[in-house]
Amino acid sequence: MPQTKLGLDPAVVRRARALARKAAAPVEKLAHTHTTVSVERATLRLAGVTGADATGMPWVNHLVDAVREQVGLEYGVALPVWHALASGEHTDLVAMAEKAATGGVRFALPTGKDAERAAKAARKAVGTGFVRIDRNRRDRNKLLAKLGDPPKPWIYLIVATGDIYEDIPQAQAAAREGADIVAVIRSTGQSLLDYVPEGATREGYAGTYATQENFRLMRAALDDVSRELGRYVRLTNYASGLCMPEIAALAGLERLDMMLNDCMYGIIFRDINPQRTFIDQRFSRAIHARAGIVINTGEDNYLTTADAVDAAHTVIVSQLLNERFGLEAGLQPWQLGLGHAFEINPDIPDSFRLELAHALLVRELFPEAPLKYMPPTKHMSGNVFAGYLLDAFFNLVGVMTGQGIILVGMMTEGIHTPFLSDRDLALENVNYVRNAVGDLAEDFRPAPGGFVVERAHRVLGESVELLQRIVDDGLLDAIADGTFGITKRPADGGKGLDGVVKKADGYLNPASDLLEEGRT
Amino acid sequence: MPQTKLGLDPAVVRRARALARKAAAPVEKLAHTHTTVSVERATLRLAGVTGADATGMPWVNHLVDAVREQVGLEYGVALPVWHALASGEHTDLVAMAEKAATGGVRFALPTGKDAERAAKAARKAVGTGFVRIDRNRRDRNKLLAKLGDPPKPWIYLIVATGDIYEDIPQAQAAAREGADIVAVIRSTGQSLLDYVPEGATREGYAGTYATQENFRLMRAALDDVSRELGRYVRLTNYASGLCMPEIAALAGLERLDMMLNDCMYGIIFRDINPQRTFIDQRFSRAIHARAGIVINTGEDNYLTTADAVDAAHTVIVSQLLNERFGLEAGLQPWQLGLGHAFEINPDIPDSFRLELAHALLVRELFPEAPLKYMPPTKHMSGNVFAGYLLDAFFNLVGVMTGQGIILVGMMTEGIHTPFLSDRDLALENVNYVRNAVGDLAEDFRPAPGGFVVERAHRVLGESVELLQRIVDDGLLDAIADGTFGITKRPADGGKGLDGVVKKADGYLNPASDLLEEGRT
Amino acid sequence: MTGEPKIVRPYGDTTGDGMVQLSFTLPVGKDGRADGAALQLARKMGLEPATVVHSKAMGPDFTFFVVYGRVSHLVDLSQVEVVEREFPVLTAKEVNLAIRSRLRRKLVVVGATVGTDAHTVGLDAILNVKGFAGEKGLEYYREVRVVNMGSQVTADELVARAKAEHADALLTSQVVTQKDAHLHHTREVSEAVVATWPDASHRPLVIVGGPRFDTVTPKDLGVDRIFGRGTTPAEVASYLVHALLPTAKVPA
Amino acid sequence: MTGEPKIVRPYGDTTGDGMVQLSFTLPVGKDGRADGAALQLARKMGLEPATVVHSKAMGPDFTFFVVYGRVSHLVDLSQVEVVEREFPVLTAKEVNLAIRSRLRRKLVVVGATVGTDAHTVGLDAILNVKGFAGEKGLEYYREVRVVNMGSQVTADELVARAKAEHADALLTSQVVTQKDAHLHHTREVSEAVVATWPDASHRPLVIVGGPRFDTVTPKDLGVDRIFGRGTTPAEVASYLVHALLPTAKVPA
Ligand code: B12
Ligand code: B12
Ligand SMILES: Cc1ncc(COP(=O)(O)O)c(C=O)c1O
Ligand SMILES: Cc1ncc(COP(=O)(O)O)c(C=O)c1O
Repeated sequence: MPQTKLGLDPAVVRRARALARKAAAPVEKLAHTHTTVSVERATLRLAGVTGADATGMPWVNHLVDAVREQVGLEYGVALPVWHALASGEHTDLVAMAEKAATGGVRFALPTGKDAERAAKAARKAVGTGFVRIDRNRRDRNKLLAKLGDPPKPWIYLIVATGDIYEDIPQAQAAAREGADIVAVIRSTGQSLLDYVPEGATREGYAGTYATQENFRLMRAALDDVSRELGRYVRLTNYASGLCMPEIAALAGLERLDMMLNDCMYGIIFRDINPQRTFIDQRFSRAIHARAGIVINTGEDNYLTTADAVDAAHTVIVSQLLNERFGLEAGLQPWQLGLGHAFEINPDIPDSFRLELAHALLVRELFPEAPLKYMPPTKHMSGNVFAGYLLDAFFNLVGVMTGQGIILVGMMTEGIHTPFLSDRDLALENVNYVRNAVGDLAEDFRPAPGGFVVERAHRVLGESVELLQRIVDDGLLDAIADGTFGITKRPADGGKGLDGVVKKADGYLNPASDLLEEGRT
Repeated sequence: MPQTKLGLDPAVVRRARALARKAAAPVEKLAHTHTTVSVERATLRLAGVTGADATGMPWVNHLVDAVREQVGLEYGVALPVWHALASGEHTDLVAMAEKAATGGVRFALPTGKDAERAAKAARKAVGTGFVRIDRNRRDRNKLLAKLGDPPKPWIYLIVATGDIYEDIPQAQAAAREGADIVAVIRSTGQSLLDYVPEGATREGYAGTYATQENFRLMRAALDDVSRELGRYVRLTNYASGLCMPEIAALAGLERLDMMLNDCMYGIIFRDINPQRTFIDQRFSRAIHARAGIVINTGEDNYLTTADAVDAAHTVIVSQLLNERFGLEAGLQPWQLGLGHAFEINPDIPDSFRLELAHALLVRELFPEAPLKYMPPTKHMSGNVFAGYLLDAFFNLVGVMTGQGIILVGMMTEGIHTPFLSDRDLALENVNYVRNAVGDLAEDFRPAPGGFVVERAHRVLGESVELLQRIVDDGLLDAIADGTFGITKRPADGGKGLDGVVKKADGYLNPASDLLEEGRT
Repeated sequence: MTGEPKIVRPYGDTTGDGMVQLSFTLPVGKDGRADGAALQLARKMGLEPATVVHSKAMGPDFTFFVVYGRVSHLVDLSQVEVVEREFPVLTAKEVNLAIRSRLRRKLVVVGATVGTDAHTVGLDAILNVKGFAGEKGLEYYREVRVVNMGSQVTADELVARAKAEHADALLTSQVVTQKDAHLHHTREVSEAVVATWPDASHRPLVIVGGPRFDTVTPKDLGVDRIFGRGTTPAEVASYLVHALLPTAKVPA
Repeated sequence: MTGEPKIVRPYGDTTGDGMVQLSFTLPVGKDGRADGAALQLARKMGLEPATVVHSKAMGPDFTFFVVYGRVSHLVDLSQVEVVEREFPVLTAKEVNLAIRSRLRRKLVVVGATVGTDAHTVGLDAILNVKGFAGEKGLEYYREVRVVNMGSQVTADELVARAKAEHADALLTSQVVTQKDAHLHHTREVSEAVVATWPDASHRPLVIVGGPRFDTVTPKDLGVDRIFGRGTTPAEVASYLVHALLPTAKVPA
C-alpha cells in the first residue's frame, strides 16, 4: 500500500534515522564489549542444557554461577565449561551441572590447545541449538504455505489465566473466534526472576510463567487448532526481563512466532538496570533474527505513565532506536513489530484526529514494519459501555491507517483480566469495524496543511529535536533524566547490574559467533 | 460548508427536481381542489374553538359533523358556521358547538350579503389565530437571539412515558444532559383517531397524547429549562395521522418548533387514505410555513420495511417529493428537515461506507436543508453492546457528513422504550464522537471514481429512473404498487377517505386565504 | 454430551467463579451513600463479593451503576424446562401434501396485528411470500390461503373476519410490550374467540407471535401457542399441520 | 433533600419499576435449555419477570446472555453505611503549618508497591510532585519527607526502610487484584509491621491504596486506612494530619 498521505519530507526522515544511529552507537558498543549471566545461560541452553534442581533452580544457573565464582565470566562460560567436560569426569553437561551445584566441579580457563578443543566442542554443542532453530523456521514457513497466512491486520488476543492447562482451551477458543495471534501473558513477577522456571506451570498471578515446556504445550495446541481452522495461528510470549536472552533462545527452540522485546521496556517499567538490558537485548535480538521471529516493541507503555499528546514524540524516538538496535542485531524490517498505542485522553477535543495523525505518522515512517497497535488502557474506566465505544474507535484508527497487528481491546480493561465473554464481545467489535469500514482508507485523505498533517509533521519535528539532544547527552543520560515514560532510571541503578561483565580479550561465545556468521 | 465531495452532475440534479415537480403536480392539484374534515376543524381551531364534550369529543368535531350533515362541506365550514353565529342566537362558537352536538343548530349556506358578512366575520376570527401564531414566531426568534441557538448538529432526544407529568421532568433532564431538541412521542393509536384529544393526559401506550394542553405544558417547561441553560431547547411533536392539519394549527398556537410531517408516512405506515393524506398535508405545511416550524419528514421509516441498500433510491425520491410539496406549500429550504436513516444491515461488507455514501448524497442534494438523520433501529438486537457500537458509527457518519439534526440512538432500541440511563449513555456516546472526531470531515475526501462516489452516483441515477416511472404512471399508482416501504396502498383504500370532500365553486376557507396571502 | 455437569455457575474466566455483570439506576443522588446503596442491592441479588466499578450522577436525583461480582446461586440444569419443538419442521412440499391429502381443501389462516400496535414486519415475515431469513412465507404455500389484515385491527374485526373466512387458524402479532400492551391485546383476542365460538371444539387454532413473550405461557393468555423472536414461516406451517391434521402421515 | 424516600428500587423509566440489566456467561451450549437456564439464574437473583433479550453461543460449551428484568428487592437507604470522610480536607499550607507547629520536624512517609505488582502510577499520583487531577503530590509539601521505593518491593524491604527512616506512615499501593493478590500482599505488609513493632503504639500509621478495595475493611487487612479509586493527594495529607496530629488546631 503506497502511503504518502502526510507528505513527510524525506530529508527530515533521513536525518531522524541518522541521529538514531548516532544515539545508538555508544550503547551498541557497550553491548558488544559486555556479556551477562543470562547471555551465558542462554548459550548453555542452546547447547541443550535443560532441567532444574529440586527447588526449581535451573542447571544453567548453577553452571554459570559456579564458573563465575571460580573463573569469572570475562571469558565467557563456554571455554571453562567445555574444558571441564573434556576432562571426561562428567557424562554430560547436566550431570556436570548437578555436581557444580554442590561445588563439586573445578573450573578453569583453558589455554592453548585445550582452549582450541574446548572452543570447538562448545561450538558444536551450541550448533545443535541452531539446527533446531533453523528447522523450526523452515517448519513455520511450510505451515504458513500449507495452512495459509491470514491477511493483515492480524488480530492479537491475550490469555492470562495463570494455568497453562486453562490457557490452552481458552487460546484454542480465541483462535476459533478469529484470533490470528495468541499471546500468553506472563505472571507478574517473572520478569524480575534471574532464572527461567521449569516445566508446565499452573500457578501465576495475572499471567502464566514463561517456561520451555509451557511454550511447547501451547505451540502444539495451536498447531492442532491451526490445522482445524486452515490458518496458521501465531504464538507470542515475552522476551523481556532479567532472562531476556534465555527466553529468546527457548522461543526459537519451541517455534514461537512473535516475542515482545523492547530495548528499554525493562528499564523503564521493571527497573532493570539499563546496561544489563541493552546487552541482553542485543543477544536476544540476534536470536530472534535467526529464528525468523517478529519482535514487538513496547512504546505503547510510555503512554500509560506519560501523556499521549505531550509524549507522542518520545514514542517515535523510541521506535527509531528500536529499529536501529534491531537492524544492527540482524533483524529484517518485516521482523520489526514496532509498538504504539491509542492512549489519548478521550475527553480532550479532537482526540480521534490526533490518534489518526500519530498512527499514520508511524505507518509512513516505517512502511515495511508490521506495526503492533495497542488499544486504550489508561483511560478505560469501569464504564464498560464507554470502554466498548473507545475500543471501536481504536479499531477504526487501526483499519484506517493500515496497522499490521491489532491487539484487541477489552471493554473491562479498567477492571479485570479478560473474561471469556469480554473476548468474544471484543472480537465482535473488531469484526464489525473491519467489515463495515472496508477500505475506508481510500476515502481518508488528510488535507495538506490540515489538522492531521500538521500534527504529524509537528511530532516528527519534535522527535528530531529530541534525538539531537540524546545524541548530545548520551542515551543513558537521557533515560536517567526520565525522557521515556517520565520515569528516571540512572545507568547504574535498577536490578541486575551485578549480572553484567565486561568481556576480556579472548572472550568466547560460540552462540554469538554462530549468529554473526549466520547473518544474511 | 461547501459540499462538493461527490461531484454530482448539476444537470442530473436539475432533472431530478424537474421530474419531482412533474410527479407532484397532479397531487398538488388534488390538494387544491379538495378539503377534509380535519382541514375544516383546523380552521375552527384557528378561530379559537377549544374544548370537548364530557366524552372527550372536541367541539370542533361536533360543529363540522353538524355542518356536514346539514349542508355538506363542499363550501367549507366557515360560511355556514359564521352565518349561524350572525343569527345572534349563540354567545360564541363554543356555545353554538355545544348546541350543535345535540342537533340544536340549523346550518345553511348563506348567499349574497349574508355570505359576505359571514366571510368577513370568519376571516376576522381565524385571523386571531394567525396573530397568535405570528407572535409565537417572533417570540421564538427573540428567545433564540437572547438565549442562544445551539450550533448544528442539534441533538434530538425522545421522551415517551405516556404521562405528560412524567415526561416533563424527563424532558428537562434530557435538556440538561445536552438535548437541543426534545420530541414527545405519541401514544400508539392516536394517529388513527379522527379527533384531537383534549387536556393534560396521563395515559398512553408507548407515548403521550398530542393535545393542545400537553403542548403548552411542555413548551413552558422547556422555556424554563432553556432559561436555566442559556440555550433555547426546541420542542417537537407529530403532525401526522388523521388530524394532521389540526395538530399543525395547535403546534403553531403553542409555539412548537419542529414537527414530524411527511407527505406519505401516514399512507404507508398507518394505512391512512392517500388522498386524505395529501390534502391534509398541504394545509398543515402551509401552517408550518407561517409558524416558522421546521418539518421532519419520515423517509427513515421506509428502511424498516424495505432493505436499506435496495431501497436507497426510494429515500431520495421521497425526499425530492417532500421538498417539492413543501416548497409549493410555502416552506423555506431551512424548514425542510428531510429524513433519512442509518439502517444498512451491519453484517454486509462495507456497510459503513455505503451509509457514508447515502448520507453524503442527501447532504449534497439538499445543501440548505437541516437534515434529520435517524439512528439504526431495525438491526438493533438485544445485544446492547453491539447496539452501543452501531450507534457510535451512526454518530460518526452524522458528524462526517454534516447532518443537521441527530436523533440519538439508544442501545436498547431492540428491547424497550428508553430508560433514563439509556438516554444518558446515548448522550455520552454522541458527545464522545463529536468531541473526538472534531472536523474529521476535513480529512474525508472520497476518491473520485472510488467506492463511495460510485455508490452515490448510482443511487442518484436510480432515483432519476424511478422518478421518470412515477411521472409516467402517476404518484398514486406508484404508491399503490408498493414503491415506498414495499407496502401497497391503493388510492381509494385506507382510513379516512370518507373525510375527503371535493370543493365546490364558492368554497371558502379564510385560513387558506390568509395563508396564501401571507406567503413571503 | 455425556457426563455433563447438571449444576453450573456463571463463568467469568474460571470454572465456578460465578461472575456476573450488572447495571442499574437508583433514584439516589451521587453522594456518600450511593455506592453503598448499589452494593446493598447487589448483595440482595446474591452478589458477594461485589464491586461497584462505575457510578455516574445523572442529574441531582439519580445515579447509574455498573457492578461486577460473584453470585453464589447455582443453576440446576435438570430443573430447566426444555423448550423443544413438539413437532418436526417440514418442507413446503410436505406441508402442501399433508394439507391436500388430509384436509382436501385449502387451509385458511387469518392474521393481524391487533390493537394500537402498528408493527407488521414480524407478521409479514410469517405470512408474505417474501418471508424471513431466506424462507418463503405462508402465502407461498400452494395449499394455504392467507388473509393478512395488516395492523391496528381490533380483536373483534379479526375474529369476525376469521369467522367469515372459515379460518382454520387465527394469527395475532404483538410487538409493543410497554405497559404489557401485548398481553392486553392478546387477551382481547382470546376473549373475542370465546365469545364467538362458545364451543371450543369448533374454534380455530389461536396463535400469537412477537419478540417478547417469554414471561408468559399460552395458558396465561388463553391461546394455543406462542411464537417468539426468530420464528420462521416453516415452523409455523409445520405447527399448523401438527395441530390441525394430527393423524396426518407425513412422508419421511 | 427533605422528605426523601428511605426505601428505593431500581429505576428504568418509571418510579418503582425495579428494572435492571444483567449479563453473564453459563457453561452451557446454546441449545434448547440455554435461555431457560439463564432465566433460572435471573429468578434466583430476584428478577421477576425477566427477559432474555440476547443469547449467543461462544463455542460449543458456553453461552453469553443479556437479561433485563424487574427486581423486587428494596434498597433501604437508612441501612447504607455512609462513607463520610472523618476529617476535613486541608490545603497544602494548612498541612505544612500543622506539621510545623505540632510535630516540629518533617513528617516522614515511606511508600511502595509491594509484591509482584509493578503498577506505580497510582502511588506516584499520591507521592510525586506531579500529583493527580491537578493536585500536587506529597513531595510538594515542604514539611513532608517522601521516600518512594517504587514497585515490586517486598513487604520486608518496605518495613525495614520505614524503620530506618523513622517513618510516621507507611504507604502501600496495590493494583493487581487477580486471585486477590492485593489482599495477599497487603496482609504481608501488616504482618511484617507487627513483627517489627510488636508494641502497636510505636508503629507507624499503615495505609493502603488501590482501585479495588471495596470488598474489604481496614480491620480485615490489619491496616489503619484504605484509599480507593480517585483518591487525591490532599485527602491523604489531610488524613495524615488528622491521624498523627490529632489535637492540632487547624486554622479555619
Ligand atoms: C420496524 C419498527 C417500526 C416501524 C414498523 C413498520 C411496520 N410496518 O411494521 C415503524 C417505524 C412504523 C415503527 C413505529 C413505532 N414503533 Co417501532 N420498531 C420497529 C423496530 C425497529 C423493528 C421491529 C421489526 O420489524 N422487527 C423485525 C421482525 C421480523 O421481528 P419481530 O417483530 O420480532 O417478528 C418475529 C417474531 O417476533 C415472530 N412474530 C412476530 N409477530 C408474529 C406473529 C405470528 C402469528 C407469528 C407466528 C410470529 C410472529 O416472528 C417474526 C419473525 O421471526 C423495533 C425495534 C427493534 N429493533 O426490534 C421498534 C419497536 C418495536 N417500536 C417501538 C415503538 C415504541 C414504536 C412507536 C410506538 C414509536 C413512536 N411513537 O413513534 C411507533 C408506533 C407504532 C405503533 N403504533 O405500534 C418499540 C416498542 C417498545 C416496547 N417494547 O413496547 C420498539 C422495540 C423500539 C423501541 N425500543 O422503542 N416501528
Ligand atoms: C498503566 C497500567 C500498566 C502499566 C503500569 C506502568 C506503571 N509504571 O505503573 C504497565 C503497562 C507496565 C502495566 C503492566 C501490567 N498490567 Co497493568 N494496567 C495499567 C492500567 C492501564 C492503568 C492503571 C493506572 O495507572 N491507573 C491510574 C491510577 C492513577 O489509578 P489507580 O492505580 O487506581 O490509583 C488511584 C487510586 O487507586 C489510589 N491509589 C492507588 N495506589 C495508592 C496508594 C496509596 C498509598 C494511596 C493513598 C492511594 C492509592 O489513588 C490513585 C489516584 O487516585 C490498568 C487498567 C486501568 N484502566 O485501570 C491496567 C491493569 C491494572 N493492569 C493489569 C495487568 C494484569 C497488568 C500485567 C500483569 C499484564 C501483563 N502481564 O502484561 C502487567 C504486569 C504488571 C505487574 N507486574 O504488576 C490489570 C490488573 C487486573 C486485575 N484486576 O488484577 C489491569 C486492570 C488491566 C486489565 N484489565 O487486565 N499495566
Ligand atoms: C515489551 C514488553 N515486554 C514485556 C511486557 C510484559 O511485562 P513482563 O516482562 O513483566 O511480563 C510488556 C507489557 O506490555 C511489554 O510491552
Ligand atoms: C413522519 C412521521 N410521522 C409520524 C410518526 C409517528 O407515528 P404516529 O403518527 O403514529 O404517532 C413518525 C414515526 O417515526 C414519522 O416518521
